Amino acid sequence: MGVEFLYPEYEVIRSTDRCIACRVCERQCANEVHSYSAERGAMISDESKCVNCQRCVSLCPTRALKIVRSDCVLKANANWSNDTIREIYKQANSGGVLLSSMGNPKSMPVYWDRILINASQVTNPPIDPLREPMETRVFLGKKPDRMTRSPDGRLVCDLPPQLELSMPVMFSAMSYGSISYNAHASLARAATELGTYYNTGEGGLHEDFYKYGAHTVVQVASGRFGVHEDYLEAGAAIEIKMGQGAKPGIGGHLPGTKIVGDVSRTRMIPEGSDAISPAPHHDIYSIEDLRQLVYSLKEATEYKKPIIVKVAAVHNIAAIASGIARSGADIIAIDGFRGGTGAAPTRIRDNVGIPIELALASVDRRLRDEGIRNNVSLVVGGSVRSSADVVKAVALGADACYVATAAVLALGCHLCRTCQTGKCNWGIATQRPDLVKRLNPDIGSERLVNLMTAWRREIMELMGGMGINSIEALRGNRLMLRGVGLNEKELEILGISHAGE
Amino acid sequence: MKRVYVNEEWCLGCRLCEYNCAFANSGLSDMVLALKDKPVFPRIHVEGDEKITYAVSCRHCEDPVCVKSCIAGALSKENGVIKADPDRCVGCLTCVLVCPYGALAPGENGVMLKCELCLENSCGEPACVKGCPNRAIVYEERGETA
Amino acid sequence: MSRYVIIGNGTASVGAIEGIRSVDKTGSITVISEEDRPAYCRPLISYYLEGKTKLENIGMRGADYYSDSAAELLCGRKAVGIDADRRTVALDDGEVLPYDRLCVCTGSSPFVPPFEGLGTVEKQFTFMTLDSALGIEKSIDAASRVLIVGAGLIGLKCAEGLTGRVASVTVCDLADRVLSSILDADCAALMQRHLEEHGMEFLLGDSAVRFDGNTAYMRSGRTVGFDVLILAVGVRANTSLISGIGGEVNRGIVVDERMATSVDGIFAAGDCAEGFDASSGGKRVLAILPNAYMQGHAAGVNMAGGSEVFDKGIPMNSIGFFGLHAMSAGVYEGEMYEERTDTSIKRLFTKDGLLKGFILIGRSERAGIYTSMIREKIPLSSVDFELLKRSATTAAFPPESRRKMFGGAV
Amino acid sequence: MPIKEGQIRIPSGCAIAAVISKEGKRMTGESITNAMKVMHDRSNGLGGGFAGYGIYPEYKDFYALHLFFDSRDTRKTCEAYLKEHFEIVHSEIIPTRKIPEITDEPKIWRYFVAPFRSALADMQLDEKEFVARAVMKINAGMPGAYVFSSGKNMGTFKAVGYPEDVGCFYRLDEYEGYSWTAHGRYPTNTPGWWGGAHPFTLLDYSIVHNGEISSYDANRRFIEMFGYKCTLQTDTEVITYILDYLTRVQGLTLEESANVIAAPFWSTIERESDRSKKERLTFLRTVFPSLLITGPFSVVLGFTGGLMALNDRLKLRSMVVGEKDDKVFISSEEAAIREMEPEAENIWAPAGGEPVIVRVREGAV
Repeated sequence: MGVEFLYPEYEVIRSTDRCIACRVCERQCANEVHSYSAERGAMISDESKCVNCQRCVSLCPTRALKIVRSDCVLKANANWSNDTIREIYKQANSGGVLLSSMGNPKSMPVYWDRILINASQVTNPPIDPLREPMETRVFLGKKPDRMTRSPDGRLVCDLPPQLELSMPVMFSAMSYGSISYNAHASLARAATELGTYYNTGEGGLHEDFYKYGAHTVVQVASGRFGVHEDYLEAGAAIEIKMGQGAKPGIGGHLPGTKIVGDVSRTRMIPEGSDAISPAPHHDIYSIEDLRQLVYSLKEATEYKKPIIVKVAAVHNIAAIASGIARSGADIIAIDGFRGGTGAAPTRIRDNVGIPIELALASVDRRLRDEGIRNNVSLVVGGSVRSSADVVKAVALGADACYVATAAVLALGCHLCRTCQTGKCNWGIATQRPDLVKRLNPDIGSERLVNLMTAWRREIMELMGGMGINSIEALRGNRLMLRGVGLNEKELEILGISHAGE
Repeated sequence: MKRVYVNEEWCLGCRLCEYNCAFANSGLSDMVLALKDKPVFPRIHVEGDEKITYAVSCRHCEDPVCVKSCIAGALSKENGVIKADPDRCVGCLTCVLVCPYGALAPGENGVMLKCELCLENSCGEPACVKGCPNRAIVYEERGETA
Repeated sequence: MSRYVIIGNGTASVGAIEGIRSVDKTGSITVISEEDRPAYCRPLISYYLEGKTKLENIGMRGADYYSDSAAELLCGRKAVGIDADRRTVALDDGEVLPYDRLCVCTGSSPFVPPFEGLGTVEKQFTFMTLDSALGIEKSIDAASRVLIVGAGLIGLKCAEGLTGRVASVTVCDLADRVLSSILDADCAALMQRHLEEHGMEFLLGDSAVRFDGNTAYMRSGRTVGFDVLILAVGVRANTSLISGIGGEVNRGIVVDERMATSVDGIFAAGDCAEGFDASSGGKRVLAILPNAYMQGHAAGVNMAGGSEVFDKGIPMNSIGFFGLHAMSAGVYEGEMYEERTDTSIKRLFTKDGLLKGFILIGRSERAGIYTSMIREKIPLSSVDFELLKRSATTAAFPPESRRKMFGGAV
Repeated sequence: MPIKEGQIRIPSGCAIAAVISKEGKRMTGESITNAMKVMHDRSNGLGGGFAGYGIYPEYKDFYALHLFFDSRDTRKTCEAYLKEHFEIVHSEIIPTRKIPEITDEPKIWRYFVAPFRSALADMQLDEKEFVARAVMKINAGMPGAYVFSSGKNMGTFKAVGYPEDVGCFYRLDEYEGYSWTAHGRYPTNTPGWWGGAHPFTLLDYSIVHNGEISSYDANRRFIEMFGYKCTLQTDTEVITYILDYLTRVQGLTLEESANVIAAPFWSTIERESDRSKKERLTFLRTVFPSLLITGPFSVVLGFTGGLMALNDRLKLRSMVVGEKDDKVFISSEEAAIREMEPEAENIWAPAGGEPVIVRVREGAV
C-alpha cells in the first residue's frame, strides 16, 4: 500500500449476465484470482494476482470472462513508459534483479518481417505440391570433403554421423524441470511421430523417455546436470550448450522448489537444492577447450553421434562459428536474442545478443568464405515463428531451425511470461502435479504434430511457388529473398537484394 | 459399443462436464438460460479429492443390475444403452442402492436422470466428452467382456 | 422342444421367462397367473394410490411382451397340484399341463391373524395386489378414517399412499417401532418423526385384539374408530405346492444357488423361495424385487440348460416416504460406524474385515458402492475405508481396481 | 543503361540440339546448324552457339582458348598474361562470314596453348586446374576479355543472333567433328551479350541448357566455396562448374554426377531394390545436397569422347533422343532430329533425372 502500491496490470471483466457460477475459473486458476462469494452469491476476483494467462477465459463455458489490460496508467510519457516506471517501482520495493520469462518482448527489428520470398512466373513454372513430390528431408552433420573409392573402383559410402529430419525444424532445448514431464512427453512423442528431434535441455532425460532416444538430442551444459554414460548413449545427438539467446553470458538457475521427485533424480542432484548452471563451462575457457569436450563426447559415444555446439548470437558470432566449425563439432546451433527462457534477468533478456537473422547470414557467409560450410550444419533458433520464417532461414543458409516458443504455444502456452513462478496454469512450466496433469500428452503431441504438419505443408507451398521441389535447393538460396525497408548495411549483411532489384 | 470412459490421470476436476451435461440435457440452446441461478442436475459427476479426480457416469453395463432392480420398469436397455423413462420412475432410488459404480443420482423432482450418451439430445456426441478440456473423458469402443 | 411351465406371474416369473429365452428361443413357455392381468410392478400399487404413477404405466413390460417372448399366459387360473413323477401341473379348472421344467414363482400371501370380530368389519383389505389397491381406492373418501395394522414396508407405503386422500391415517403395530424388519430403533425413530410430521398417527407396541364394526379394541385398552381397515401384518411364502409333494420347504421353498428345489425338474424363485443370503451366509427368504428378478432369471437359464448361479442375493431396501429415503442392506452385525444429523443417519456395520450392512436415512448418494462392498465381500483392507465410510465413493478404491471398473466394458 | 549477364541474373528460354557418332565419324557443322532452323521460334535472336568435338585434330594436345576482346588493348594485355603462363603454339583470328544477321561482333581470337611446366610446378597444380584457374582469372579479373572455350580438340562458337545465323557466321560447315551441340537462346533482357550466349564451357566440358533452375543461388554459393566464380550468373555456367567439380575434382562418374544434380526423390531411393545402388544414391544425396538442381532444365553436356543428356527430375522441359546407325541425336524437339536425319529411329523422351550418356567407341577417336 502507499508508495509500494502497484495497480494491477490486468482487469478481470466478468459478465454477470453470463456467469453461471460454475466455478470452473476458480478451480483452474493456480494464482487464486477467482473465488465464489456465498454472501454475494456471485464469483469475485482478486486482479492483483492475475498474470493474464487466459486459462479461465479459455475454459469459461459461457464466455463470461475476459482479461484486459488495466487502463489505470500513469501519465503518458514517450521517454518514461508505463512499464519502465513500474520496473523502477518494483526495484525500489525489492532491491532485486528483475526476472522475466519467455522471449524479449521489446519492439526491436524483426528482420524476418522485412524479408520477402520469391515465386515463379512465366520463365519457370511453379510446382504444385499436391501433384508433384515435394521434399523437406534434411540431413544434419559433417559432410566428407573428398570422395574415395575402394580398390575395385566402388564409391566408398561412409558418412560421419548424421541426423535425419523429415523437415527442417527441431524442438529446441527445454529442460525437464523448467517444463513439465507431460510437456517433455508431448515433445518426445511428437518428435518421434514427425521424424524430427526434441532436446532435453540441461535437465537430464527421464527414464520414461529413453524409448524416444532415437529422436532425442541430449544436452550437456555448464552444470552437467543429469549427464552420465547411459544418457549420452540414449540420444541421437549430443548438444554442448555454450549459451542461450535469451541470456547470453549468464548461466541458469532452477530454484530448489522445482527440484522435486523425478526432477531431482533425473538431474542427479538432491531434492530441494538449487540447480545452478555456471555462466561458463568451467572446463571451457577457450576454443581449444571446446574441442577437447567435443572429442571427449565423441570418444564416449564411439563417434556414432553428431555433436552440436549451441551458442547465443553475439556480436562476433561469425568468428565464433568459424572456430566451432573447426572444433570437430558436427552441427552449430545459434540462438538469437529473441529466444525464450524459463527465467532470465530482464535486463539481460532485453538487451544482450543480436538478431538471429543477421547472425545466420553472417555465419553462413563466413563459413562459405572459408570453404568450411560443409564441415558443419547450421541450426538456428530464437523466435522462428512460422513456416515463412523457416523458409527465410533456410534460404539465408540454415540447414534447420530450432523452435521452442512456437512449440509451447502449441502446447497451450499463452505467453503470459511468468514461467518463473512455477504456477503455469497450462501445465507446461510447472512441477505441481495438479497443474502438470493439465497437459495431456495425447493432446499436446497431437497439437505439435498438427503445427509441424501445417508448417511443412506451408513450406512445401512456398517452395513450390519458387519452383523448388526439394528443401536442399532452397538452402542458402538467397536469390529467393528480397529485403523491404532495409538499409544498405542490413542488406549487405543479409546478402540479399532489395525488393525491386 | 461406444461408451464414455474417463481417464483419471487427465481429469482436472474442473467440472465442466457436469455443466455441459446439464446444459445438453436442458433442451435449451443457451447455457446461461439453462443453468444460471438454478440448481444443476448433471448425469455425470466428478468424484475424488485434491489428489485424484474423475468423472463418473453410467457404465451401460452389459448385465445392468439397475434395470433388473427397477421396481417401476422405468429403466430399460435399448441397443446397449440404458435409458430411464421419467414418466414411469417413481423415485424409489433402488437403482441408486444397487449401482456398484455410484453412477446414478436423482434429478430435481426426485426422478432419476441418467446418462443416455446424448443420443437423443442435440449434442451428437456426449457433451461431457466434447467439452472436456483435457480429453480425460472419451467416447470410444473398448473390449466387451465375454 | 422343451416345455416350460411357470407358476405365478410376478417379477420372478418375468425373470424366468427372460432367463429361458436367453438360452432357448423355441421351447414352449406357459405362465399360470392367478391374477387376471399381465405381470405388473407390484410395489407400484402404493404409488398408484399416491397418484405418482398411472395404471397404464404399471405393467412390468410392454403390451406385446408375452407374444414377443412366445410365452402363453393363462390368466385367472390357479395351479392346485404338481405330479413330479409324471411332470404335470394340475390347474383349478381340471386342466393338466405337462412340463419338462417347472418354475414355482408363487410369491407370498398376506398373513391375516385370526382377530376376534374381524368379520364384522365391513371395509377391510390387505395390500398386496393391484386389485386390493383398486378396492381400497373405491372405499375411501376425503372423510375416511383409515386404520392400518402393521408398520412395516407394506403398511407404511400404503399409509403414505393414502395420506392426503383421507381424513386420517393411523398405523398400529405390535412392535415398538416402524419398519422394524429393516431399521433399528434410532433410525426408526427418525423415520417415525418424519412420518408424523406428514400427518400419520402411530400406535406402536400396541395392536388390535378385537374388532367390532368400525371400532378396534387395542391391547392397551384404547379404542380406535375407523372407516377402512387395512391389514398389513406380514406375509407368508406360498410353498404348499412343493411341500405337498414332499419337497424341502422351510420358511420358503428351499433352493440351491441354481434355484433348483429339492424336487427334480422343479425350480423356484422370488418371494416364495428361500435362497442364499450373501450377507449372513445362510439361507433366507429375500422378498425383494431385485432379488426376485435375478433369481427368476437364474432359474430360467438353468431350466433351459444353461448355467447361471445366483448367490449374491442380500437383503436390501430402498424406500422413501414423503421425500425421506431409507436405504438398508445386509445385516446389522459387528462394529458400527455412525454419522448423524437432525435429518439423517448413516450406520455402517463391519465385521471380520468386511462391510456387512448399512442403514442410510436422508442420504443416498452412491449407496450402491456400499451395497456392492457387501455383495462382493470386498475386504476393507483393500480400500481406503476412512474415506469410504465418510463418503460412498470409488475414490476410496485402489487406482487399479478403479481402472478396472471404469476402464472397460462392464 | 541496359545491364548484361554477370551484373544480374537473366532467366531465359531455349532450344538445344546435339548429335554424336558412336564410331567417331566426323560430321561438318552444317547439319546441326540446319537443325536449329526448325526451332527458330524457341530463340529470340539474342544468342546462339555451338560446340564441336574433334574439330582440331592437328592441335589435339593443346588447349584451344577462344576469346572475345572488346579492344586491341585488351587483347594485348590478355596475350601478355597468356604468354606468362602458357606456351602459345598458334594464335589466329577465328574466321567468320560477314552476314547482315550478325553485327557488332567483338574481336574473336583463338590460341592453342600448353601450360609452362615450371608454372605448374610452382603452383603445385595439375594441368587442368591450372588452365581452369587461368580462365577464371581472365573472365573475372580482366574486363573486356572473355574466354568462351578452353578445351582440347574442341571448340565453342557463339554470338548474339539466331543460332542458324551464328553457325553460318562462324563457317561451321568448314569444321568437322564427331559430336556437336547447339543452343538457341531466348533471354529476357536486351541487347544480349556475346559472352552470355551458350554453350558455356570449362576445359573440354560444354553445356547447352534449356531451363531456369530455381536452385541457382544455393548451387552457386556452394560451388563458389571451391574456387569457381560464377561471373555470368547463368544456369549454364553453374551447371558446368558443378559437373567439373563432381567429375574432375571429386572423381565421380558422369552417372554418379547425374545422381547428384538430378538426384532421385527419396521415395524413389527407398523403393530401390539394389542395396548397393540404394546406398550410393543415399550417400550422394546426403553429401551433396547443395548440388541438387531443381527447377526445369534439359541439358546436354559435351565432353571429350561423349555426350550426356539430362532432364530435371520432374521433366519440366522437353527433350527427345533418336538414333540412326552410329549416330545419336538429342533435341528439344523431334523436328530438329528429323531435320538432321529424316530416318531417325527409336525416338524417345528420357525420363526426368535419368541421364542418357553416349560415348564414342573406345579407340575410334
